[in-house]
Amino acid sequence: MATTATTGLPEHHVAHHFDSAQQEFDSNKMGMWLFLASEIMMFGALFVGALIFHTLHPAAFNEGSQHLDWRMGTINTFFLLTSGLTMGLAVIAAQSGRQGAVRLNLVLSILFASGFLVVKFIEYKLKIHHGTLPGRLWHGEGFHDPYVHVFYGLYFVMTGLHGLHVLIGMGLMTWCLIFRASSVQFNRKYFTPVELVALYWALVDLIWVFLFPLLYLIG
Amino acid sequence: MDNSKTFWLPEKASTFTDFVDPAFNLFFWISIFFFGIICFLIVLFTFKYLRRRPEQLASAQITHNLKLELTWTLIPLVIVMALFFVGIKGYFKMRVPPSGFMQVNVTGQKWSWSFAYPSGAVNDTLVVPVNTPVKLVMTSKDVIHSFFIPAFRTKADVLPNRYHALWFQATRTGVFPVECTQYCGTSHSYMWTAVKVVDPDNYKAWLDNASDPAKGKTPAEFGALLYTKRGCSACHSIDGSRIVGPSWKGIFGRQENCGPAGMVMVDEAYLRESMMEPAAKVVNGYQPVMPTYKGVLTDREVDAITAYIKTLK
Amino acid sequence: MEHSENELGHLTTKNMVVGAYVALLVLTGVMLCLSRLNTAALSVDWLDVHAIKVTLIMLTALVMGVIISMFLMGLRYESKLLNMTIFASNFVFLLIFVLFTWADTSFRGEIDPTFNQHINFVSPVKAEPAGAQGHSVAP
Amino acid sequence: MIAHVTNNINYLKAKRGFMSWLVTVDHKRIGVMYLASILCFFILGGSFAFMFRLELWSPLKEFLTPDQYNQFFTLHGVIMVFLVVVPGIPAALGNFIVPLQLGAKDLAFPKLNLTSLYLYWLGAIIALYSLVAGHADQGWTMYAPYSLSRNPAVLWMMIAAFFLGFSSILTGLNFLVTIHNMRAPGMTFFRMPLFLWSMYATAIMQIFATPVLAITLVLLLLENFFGIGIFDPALGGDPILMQHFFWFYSHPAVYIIVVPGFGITSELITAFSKKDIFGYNFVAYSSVAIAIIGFVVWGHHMFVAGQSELADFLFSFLTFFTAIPSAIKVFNWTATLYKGSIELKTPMLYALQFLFNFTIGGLTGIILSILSVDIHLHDTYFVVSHFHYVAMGSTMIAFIGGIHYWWPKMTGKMYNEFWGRAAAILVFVGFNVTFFVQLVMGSQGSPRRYYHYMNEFQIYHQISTIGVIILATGLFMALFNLLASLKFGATAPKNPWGARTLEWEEADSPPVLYNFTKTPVVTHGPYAFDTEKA
Repeated sequence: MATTATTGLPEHHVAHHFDSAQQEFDSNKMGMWLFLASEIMMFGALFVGALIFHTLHPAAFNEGSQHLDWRMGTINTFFLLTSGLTMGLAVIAAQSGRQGAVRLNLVLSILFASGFLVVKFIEYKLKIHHGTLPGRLWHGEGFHDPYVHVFYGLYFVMTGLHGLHVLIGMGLMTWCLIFRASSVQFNRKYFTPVELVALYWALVDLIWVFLFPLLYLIG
Repeated sequence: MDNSKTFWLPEKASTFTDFVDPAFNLFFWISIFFFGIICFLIVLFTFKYLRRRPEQLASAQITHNLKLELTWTLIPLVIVMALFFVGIKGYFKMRVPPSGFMQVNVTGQKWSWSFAYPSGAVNDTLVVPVNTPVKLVMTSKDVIHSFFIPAFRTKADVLPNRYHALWFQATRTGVFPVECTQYCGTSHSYMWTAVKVVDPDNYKAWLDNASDPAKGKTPAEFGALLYTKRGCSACHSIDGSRIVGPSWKGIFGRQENCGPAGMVMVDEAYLRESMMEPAAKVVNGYQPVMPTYKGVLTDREVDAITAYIKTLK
Repeated sequence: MEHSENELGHLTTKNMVVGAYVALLVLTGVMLCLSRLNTAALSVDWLDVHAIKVTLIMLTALVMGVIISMFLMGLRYESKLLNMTIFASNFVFLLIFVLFTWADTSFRGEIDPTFNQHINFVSPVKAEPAGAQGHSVAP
Repeated sequence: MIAHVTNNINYLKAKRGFMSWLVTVDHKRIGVMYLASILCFFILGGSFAFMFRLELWSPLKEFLTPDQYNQFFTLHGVIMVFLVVVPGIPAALGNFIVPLQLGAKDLAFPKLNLTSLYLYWLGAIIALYSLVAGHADQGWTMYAPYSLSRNPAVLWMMIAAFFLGFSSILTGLNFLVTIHNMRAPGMTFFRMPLFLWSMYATAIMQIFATPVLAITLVLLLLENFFGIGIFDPALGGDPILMQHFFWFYSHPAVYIIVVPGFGITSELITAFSKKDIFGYNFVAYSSVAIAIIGFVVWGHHMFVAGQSELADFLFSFLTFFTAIPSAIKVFNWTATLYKGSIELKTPMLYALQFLFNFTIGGLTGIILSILSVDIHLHDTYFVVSHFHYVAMGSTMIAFIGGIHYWWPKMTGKMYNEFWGRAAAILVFVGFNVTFFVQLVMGSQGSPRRYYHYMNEFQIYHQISTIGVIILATGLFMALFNLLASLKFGATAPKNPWGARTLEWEEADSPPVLYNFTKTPVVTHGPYAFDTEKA
């Protein structure tokens, strides 16, 4: 294990079943992209359900999304985009071997992500207060369209699953912060963990970028 | 025109068989032809080139022949495209009913069918005149069923909260079975009824009689008629044996243990309540699966069924 | 020589990431302004303004998606096109899925309009709507 | 390549003890554990089928009540689809053979491979729990309103399918990355054996189709608990939308089931006729073509379900295109036999059976895509027989043939050739007696999933039950023959069949811990046999 002078952390060595670091990096990256593909297909199926419901009952969709608070959605978008920025900076820091900058950016990303979850929690509390919950739990007033509870069913499923993925992303960041950043020296030859967490987080951003207008802005 | 059952297809009894059976037979013989070629070639090559000596090698390594490959790509393509058009032509005829059809509303519910005629008659078997187009507009009370008449080669799923329809024109008289083909629970395989195709005048006589079923009958006799037509027979027996619900034999006047509701005397009020809100007092040991008949049975029909139950000792 | 030997993926530069971030913020702003447009005020009779607004919003979302995938996820600088094809084929399959399901749900009842009615379904939304609440229409 | 000191002991003896198997990351051991679990579930699923086949001897009650019959056919469906044939060939034989045929030391992500196995076992345990948790009787298709009855057994089965789906995704992901990145030097894409092409096509479908099943199950579970109203017609949903979601996964799933069978058949036919495959490019591309076309045809399961006429046209038109790649494959395999040196060993018997059964399965599939004829044939025993000809008659037969073919490589033992062939013939006779009769019964109008049927169909049911008895004896004979070979079998040579792919030419039986003592260099195609000197 060659240890670098600056941080005294061990360098990464290539796993035994890979022939070269390049092959390992390419495999890890392709593996991550395939995992992201299955995530996109999972969310994509939900988007298909939402689009089909939108074409079948546009009135319910409009009425439902009017009662959503677009201001909270915008704050959430800002939070996610900023945490996407800090994750990008973390990758740059990892590539140039600045271990401290990597840690800082990871912490910032985790903060912004938790900000997103706080706003999301407030929104859900608001919904519970208004009684606009899916299906049998519905006790909202002042709604006209008979299909509006289905809109809220879809709203909770999509934002809930996305929120779960934000939580998983935060878990990955903490794992990268605690276990990887302190046990192996990132440098030009090895920055895979930060790169893959950044890829996963960019996907969470991508899903929110489509989710936000579809649910909040089209009403 | 021979309408009897062939090896592959059931008896012919509707206009659809004019294009469904030829389509089936057309591709059946095409399959026999291709299947024959492949089997013949396999058997031929296997025994012609069987390995005689232990280390014998292949006599030639032929790895590709573009002309041959293209032929057995294009020929199947042409055949399947022809089949597609055969399929569509027939399908269109099966989906678009001719004008001037006679309409019957069908309701499927867990394990029995009921047919409502425009004249108000309700029956548990479908009676239709011969050589007249009939359109069945169907809906289900609980889960997805499927209305299948093998002799007419027609089938359509019956969806809850929606209408779905199929039409047919019977070409000869007779009684043809109808089966439910979409899995719907315990007695899915008992959910049968029949289509009775009769001459137009017999149909008219039947319809007049069916429109006012109580005419000239005592309440008990009318109750007996309702016992089958309303599908009670699907779950309640009259000989003491248990099907899904309790048997009606000797039940009137008896004390029944209804679990939380305690011991209940089976009288007119309990029978009426069991028909309107079946889940209110369920006899111990039976599941509350009975659908409600509120808005389905008129008061006269409820009294008739009660009278019929009284006669069952 | 040492540098090119371990050429592990493209070196992401700072201005690429920050530039993408700024562009995304601007586009979010554009989307918000579009959604705040009061379509009733601008209604031109032969033009369905609401539909245009919706398509414009979704187009900006699409542009933001492309920015994220190309720059933040680094697809733009991949040497092999493999990851790009994986990412793109997702949307091909989803497009097929939505198109064919839409071909079914929106064209039901072409021949027999009764197929398209929802009859006697109980909506938990209590307000008495004009629409299909619980009526049982014999066609 | 630094050869580890423990690299010349074979993978069975490299480490000892229960834990060495439970937490191994060696693709070969994971493959063997998958094979054992899958065969156990095949016996369990098969026994459910055997019992209700006996029940169907007469229309009256033999020994099962209607509810038990419904539960048995549901469990037969769920166990066979989610626990046997979908993971089947890719997980058991694929895990073992893919790195060996590629010339790699292991799959790209060994720990992920072990996670896939654990997810499989977790899903299997939950599926077994749903056996006792209640009375799951909604069929493996779980159509809405019926599956929304909050029946606990049904909910547990959905959760089981959810985990089994992820196990399948991870296997597919591993294969795609390994095939793309870890090929031996000299192994171009067109020098890969065709089994790898079929694994490649299967992996594409596993990754892009299975997530939609995960979402369908989540939505069904939420529909059961909260009634969100997207599928439940009583709450304004659309049950046909649920069928779209379900079949968008389940049709690629049936291709995930059959495409690996194509791969094995290509290996067997070339190895036992000592002849290069006829039209390598066509056979390789047709596997990928089936994977792509498999995504656009799911609507042919819903021709009578109340779909719009436009959708029926579209799906019928596109379904016919799936027939073309299958036809190309069958013709190419038959052409491969021409001028070969054919040796009728047990795997070859299974390969020829595959050709016979798959041709019938494919042709009955084409009849079912003709719109007007499908109205009559849908949901009858004709459909039951069609998918058994493809899922059991093609995939499981190829799977058993593949097990016999790679048995010397996996265990280092040769099975008894006589009993192997006897079992193959019994399986062939039993299978065809069971299911050909159902084709006739189905087109006569006998619906599927019927406990009580019309008396005119009794003769067909009785012949089918006799067929199942023959089939069961054949299958058990094959199983005992293989298990007996573990103890009494002769030690297998390195290349008993004289095949030319890497796992036979380079690795010895059973292979060493890291597959090859030195990294193989590929110089010839996978089936480069020599010809007879005239």
